[in-house]
Amino acid sequence: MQEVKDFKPTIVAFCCNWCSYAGADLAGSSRLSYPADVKIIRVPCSGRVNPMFILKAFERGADGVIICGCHPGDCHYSTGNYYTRRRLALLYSMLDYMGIERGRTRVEWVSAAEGVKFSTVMNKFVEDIRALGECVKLGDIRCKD
Amino acid sequence: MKKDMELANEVIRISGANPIRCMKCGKCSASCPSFNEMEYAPHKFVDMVVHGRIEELMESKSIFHCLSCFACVERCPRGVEPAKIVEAIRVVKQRQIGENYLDANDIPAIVDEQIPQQALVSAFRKFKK
Amino acid sequence: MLKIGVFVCWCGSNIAATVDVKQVVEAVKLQQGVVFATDYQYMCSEAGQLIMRNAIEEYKLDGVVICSCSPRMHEATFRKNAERAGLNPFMVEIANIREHCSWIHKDVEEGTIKAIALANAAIAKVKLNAPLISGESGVTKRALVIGGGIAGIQTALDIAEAGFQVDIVEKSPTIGGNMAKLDKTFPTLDCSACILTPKMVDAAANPNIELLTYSEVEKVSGFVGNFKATIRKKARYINTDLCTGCGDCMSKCPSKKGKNEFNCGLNNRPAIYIPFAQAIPNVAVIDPVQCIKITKDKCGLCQTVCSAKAIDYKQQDEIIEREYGAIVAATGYKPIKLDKFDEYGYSQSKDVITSLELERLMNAAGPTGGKLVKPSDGSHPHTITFIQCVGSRDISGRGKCYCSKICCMYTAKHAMLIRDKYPDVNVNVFYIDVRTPGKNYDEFYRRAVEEYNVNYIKGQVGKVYESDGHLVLQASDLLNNEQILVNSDMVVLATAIEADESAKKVASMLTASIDTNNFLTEAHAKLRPVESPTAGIFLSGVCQGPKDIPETVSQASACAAKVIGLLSKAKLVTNPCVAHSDELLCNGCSNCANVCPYGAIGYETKLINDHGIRENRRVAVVNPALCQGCGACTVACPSGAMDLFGFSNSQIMAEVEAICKK
Amino acid sequence: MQGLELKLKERLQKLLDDGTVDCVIGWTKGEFIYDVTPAIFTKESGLDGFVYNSFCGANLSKYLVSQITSDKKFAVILKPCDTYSMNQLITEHRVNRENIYIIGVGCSGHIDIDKVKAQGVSGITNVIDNDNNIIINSIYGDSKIEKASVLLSKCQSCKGSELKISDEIIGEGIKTPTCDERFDGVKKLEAMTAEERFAFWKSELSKCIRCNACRNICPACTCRTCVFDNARSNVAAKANATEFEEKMFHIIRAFHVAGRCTDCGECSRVCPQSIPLHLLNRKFIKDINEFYGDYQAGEESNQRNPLVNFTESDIEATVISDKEGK
Amino acid sequence: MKKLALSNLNSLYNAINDKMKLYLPIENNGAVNFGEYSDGANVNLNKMTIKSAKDAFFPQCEDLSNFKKEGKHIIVEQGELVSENFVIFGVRACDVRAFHILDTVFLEGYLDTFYEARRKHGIVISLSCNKPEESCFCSNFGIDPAEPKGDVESYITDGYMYFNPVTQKGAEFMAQFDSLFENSDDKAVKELQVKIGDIVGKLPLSNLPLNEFGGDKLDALFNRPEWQGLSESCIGCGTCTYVCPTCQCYDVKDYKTNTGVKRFRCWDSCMRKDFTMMAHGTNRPSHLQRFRQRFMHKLVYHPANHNGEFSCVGCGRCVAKCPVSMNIVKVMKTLGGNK
Repeated sequence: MQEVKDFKPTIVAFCCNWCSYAGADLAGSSRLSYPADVKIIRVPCSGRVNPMFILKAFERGADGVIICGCHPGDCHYSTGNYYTRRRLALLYSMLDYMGIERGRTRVEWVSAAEGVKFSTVMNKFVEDIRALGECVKLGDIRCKD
Repeated sequence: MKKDMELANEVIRISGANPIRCMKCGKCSASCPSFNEMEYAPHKFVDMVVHGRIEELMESKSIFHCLSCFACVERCPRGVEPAKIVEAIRVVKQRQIGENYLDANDIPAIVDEQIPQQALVSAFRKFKK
Repeated sequence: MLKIGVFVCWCGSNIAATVDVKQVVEAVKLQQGVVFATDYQYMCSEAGQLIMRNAIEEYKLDGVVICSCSPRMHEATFRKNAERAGLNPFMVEIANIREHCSWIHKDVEEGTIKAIALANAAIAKVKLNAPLISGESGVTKRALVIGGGIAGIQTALDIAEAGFQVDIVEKSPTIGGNMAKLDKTFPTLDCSACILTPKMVDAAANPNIELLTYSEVEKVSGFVGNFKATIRKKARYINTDLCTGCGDCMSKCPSKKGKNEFNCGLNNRPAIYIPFAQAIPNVAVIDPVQCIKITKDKCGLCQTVCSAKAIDYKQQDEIIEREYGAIVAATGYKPIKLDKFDEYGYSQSKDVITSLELERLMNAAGPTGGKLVKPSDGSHPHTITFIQCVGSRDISGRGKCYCSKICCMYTAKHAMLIRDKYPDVNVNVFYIDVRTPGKNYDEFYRRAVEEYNVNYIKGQVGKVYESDGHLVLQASDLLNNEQILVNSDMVVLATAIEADESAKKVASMLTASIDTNNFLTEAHAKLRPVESPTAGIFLSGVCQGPKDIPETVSQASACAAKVIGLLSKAKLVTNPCVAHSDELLCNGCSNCANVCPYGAIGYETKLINDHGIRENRRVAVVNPALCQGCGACTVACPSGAMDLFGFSNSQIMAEVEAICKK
Repeated sequence: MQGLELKLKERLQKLLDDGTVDCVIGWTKGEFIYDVTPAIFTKESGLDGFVYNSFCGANLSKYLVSQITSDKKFAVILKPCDTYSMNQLITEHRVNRENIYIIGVGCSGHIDIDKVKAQGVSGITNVIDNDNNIIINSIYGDSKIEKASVLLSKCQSCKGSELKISDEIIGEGIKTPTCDERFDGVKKLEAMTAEERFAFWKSELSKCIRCNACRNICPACTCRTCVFDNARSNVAAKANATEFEEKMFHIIRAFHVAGRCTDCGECSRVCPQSIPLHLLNRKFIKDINEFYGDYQAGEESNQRNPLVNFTESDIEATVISDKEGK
Repeated sequence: MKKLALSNLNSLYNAINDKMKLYLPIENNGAVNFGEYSDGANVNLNKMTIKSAKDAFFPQCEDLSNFKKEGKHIIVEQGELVSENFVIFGVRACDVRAFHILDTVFLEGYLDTFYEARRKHGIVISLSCNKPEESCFCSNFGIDPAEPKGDVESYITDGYMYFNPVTQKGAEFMAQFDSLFENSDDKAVKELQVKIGDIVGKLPLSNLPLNEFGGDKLDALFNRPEWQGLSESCIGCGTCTYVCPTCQCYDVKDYKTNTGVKRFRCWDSCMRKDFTMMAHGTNRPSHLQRFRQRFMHKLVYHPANHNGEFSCVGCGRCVAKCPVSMNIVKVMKTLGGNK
């Protein structure tokens, strides 16, 4: 149990500029804390997130990757997150099929007004990743040293 | 006071209802067919649960005057579900006086043709909780 | 090798309390390419900005990273500042170490480590930034207002007044909307028609305004300043240029069983009709479903009687394409359907009516000529009971969760008008709360109680049923802790209002967001209440949320001011962070065009020189003026030909790599 | 089969002679009966060496991609399953339909020589296809094998005998009786635990030598430059230096063809290491069918690929992340 | 000559494995490739491996050096050379010959130290081909599958495996495990060799027009129109290159790790579009040029540079594995006018 506590996962969060990044800002200005393991990359739209970015993150040693976007129907670009939803549902299903832990990847819809949700989602995700431990099934061995 | 609230929380837990949502419109009491039989009308009931006045309710005959017709549940614009709260108080009361569960097999013996279906259904709900 | 400068902001103690800024400065100095790093109390202050400008000049910086608050806060500030120092503004990246770091973490060590990681990610990204030049796009000096109610009319009038062209597209045959149906208005009790019709006439007469009634917007493309709308002008079967509005056709039409929409269906109208006497345009329209000539090719009476020869049974829908610089949504509201509220007997008894129906019953131009009678038998009512909050503040799923805002006031108005005109009629009002914020509003309500003796009962009605020729209301009287039975001749339901059914379609056409109640979302609840988050789209009236007339008109004018501000600009600066396609890699497969919400991707056959092999290839070409930079195309593209300036594949991957370094 | 070959040859010769086409994409005979090679025949070269037999399993539609800029007209021989790929290529503008004359051939299944060899037969000199069974002559003696057991995997889950696009049809085909339900393999894996699945793919993909045969034969992989060959893509690699790169290549390849893959089975057929790559593509197909409704890429041209499409009520990705079970 | 009952082979493997690394054909999911031995490995000596034995001395990926960043300083670490003996077991005659071809490339002239170290420490135990396949054509190049050479030759017949040291290195290796072997005459082996000889005579690809190829045939072959048709069949994958025992082209790549850069080399293929890509681009932009390169290299350039020796050993792997059955035999027959 001690190990789980000390384990500091590397978590990459892709947030769309219009909703989720703003939601993260709101979480910040509302002082709603979540673990420092989460580091956010700003993208214009969740539809900008290429599955290769997700795999890249795992290659480099990420233990969890989460993508946040506007709620379906609210996309700033009107349809971007619908494509995200399809792409990532299929990608995640494939990773599961290859025996990679399902919990390591996630999509959440967080609006600009949902600072609380952002913080809740991140706390939960970090908790899940900590429970899963270090990602050993994906990741390039050359990035470990 | 603390004990009162504990009891109130118990009632809320059993009922699964959410009395704090009540906006005091009186729709429940307006819809209630047993209003005139009741010491505490449904809206009053909800308010008393919010304020932890459970023991008074348990002492009142009102809880057994509720027909469980669910008109208030159906009509409440806030989804408070007063009848479920009444029901929960009945359950708490039953448990306190140590009544046993009603076994479905015992029913035929005591069924009276005059007993309304509603009451039977209500009885099952009461004792199976 | 790029020369990067890093500036770490303390933000007073906002950042410095949880992030050791000095340590961040030392850490980033170790990064390849970083030639200068410093910290300062407030980077956004003039003094802070000067530090940045001086460093850009002294160290000949090619890229700048600011570790500070969210880029949503000050990215524009720092970019402008870079430009002042001669650096391309897009060579600036922000590491958000306040909202995403110092404010949410308490441990200084943890916060500092994370701040360094975020700074390193920004450094990794800025190394791959390319100088970008913002383009310019023109502004079409014409606005489109969707909806011809009081909101749309007011917005259009104000825009037209400023000298810009405006088109009002109204789906019904006349402008005027819901307000035209009202009898009197609160809190001054002036006649609705008297104050609205002059505005309608003004709109029709204004040379800058074109009314497209009986029309609907079908498609909108483009972007702020350059929208293109496709509008369907539905066939009226009337030549509007010839029709004089004499009304001869109406009296001759044999098919008279149409529900009169204007009178809320309380009486009938012929198949050919003018919606109401003051309709604008004052021309007839044929209901094609009802007309015998159109449905069965018989009759044709109206054509014979029309001296103006205005009737054309063969008329077709007309499609118009127009360009606009700004679009205003003013789609308004409608009362909710009452089919889930059986307890009030609305569908059982004719004497149970909605408030809007009451407006028509009391209106001199209404079905009864303004005489208040029971709809069931035309007799004079002795008691009228109003029920408030029918479907409002309802989270049970039957109604709407919000307060409809206008009901308390119009019910007071109705009660007063009835008591004024028919002192013998008793008026009861069942209410939950009476809400009267607004200038002279509470005074108005108190007059109903104090001067007109309207009987306000705190409580709700459980059921309404007929008994002995009158209605009985079973209700609670909460103040007396009683359940009461009230006899009444008529019951008036203060029905909740909801966004018009067209709002959802309009919102999705405009890519404007809507909330769960189908009200259009404003860009900022407090600071940008009349703009949609989508640039160039503005909100007027109830489409944004329930409002009364004064509030609607003021919002409509505010909206017009925003539109005028936009249309007055000679040029708009476009976002240079747009997609672009590498012709050597492009397969021409069309995947990107399929996902582009703006139609910004086209295809051309071009002569390509691929390492000495020259051939004509079908390749994707992005129109930078249309592209909004969402990047959906970049992921749809399997070959990686499509990329996005400002958020390129390599930039994002560099950030990923930097973040994952332990 | 020989009758079909003669008919084809005769018809193709006529098409070349009357100028309907300038070239024919067909097969030329090899050193053995089974090593036929796809080839382009021209008017000048004639149809010398043209062959059509039980080993003509390759999907010729891919050969048209490199001819998109050619101004010549091509006749191409397509089996029913190949026509799906042709439709998909037309949809994606990767072939020039106007310059293609499609001869659809009836098909009753093709033989996988590796499966014959796997039954222990070597030194093969000739194979005689007698519909239900095949007779093999080899330098080590003759043998007889049940045909169904050595059909190409794609034939074992045959999509049917209907030609989805063609300009003319020669020969009659029958739907090969399927001995495999299409998604059996995927379901078997799904039923395993995550650890078993992980071990399965680790073991299979460790064989990959990154020869790119799967990619280059694939009629959906038509990128002029693959991301894995593009030094600037950040994922380029010429070899699987690590376990991660093995997975990366195959996941992304399958993802890039997801919604476009017609399930032609060529990837598994050509893999020199016999990695069941079609199980990756079929997983995507199965998920697409389950999540978004049945979809068959190439069923007709100009369909909208489900990955560049959506409905408002699509399932959420969290359903996958939160799935219970193994 | 020594022999060992086949039933005791595992004890030999284990004995070798105790002392040094042992590579031999292992079956994994139906595919037989050379792999590192571990107890319980599924050894299969009957099937031709899919990849050649080349990996033993010239692995598909090999680290060359490591650059580590510490702040703004870079530390360079050289890749490690193999310094311990290892055994490669069950190598067929064709692959053994291929090692000599690789030697001419990596050891003559420019010395490849990584290859040299592996070669020095590697002990090759060859195995005769008892059942050559129809795709085999090694005899064209003077290779006798019944006499596989290497450091130790081995044969499987009569339930025994026979071992015959060829080189000093081989003899020293055998001596280490002497206790496991029994002495034997070479009667059974001779009988086997005759049998193999018979089969080889019957192989269908044993008469290739080699005379039409060689170091002096550049002008005669380079612009032959047949290249067009041949290359059109080829799909440009790297299967032939990667299963080939003699293809020796490699690319040097850098991989950015979290701490620096790892420089490694990996096999390249002349079939790839980016083969010999330079700053100005590639010098073989067309598919025909890339296709031609491979066969010209094997049949013309290599003999021109290395005393007339072809760099094909007739192992038949490309013949068996090409996805579209285009291969060196077809090229030779087409260009050699034998078809």
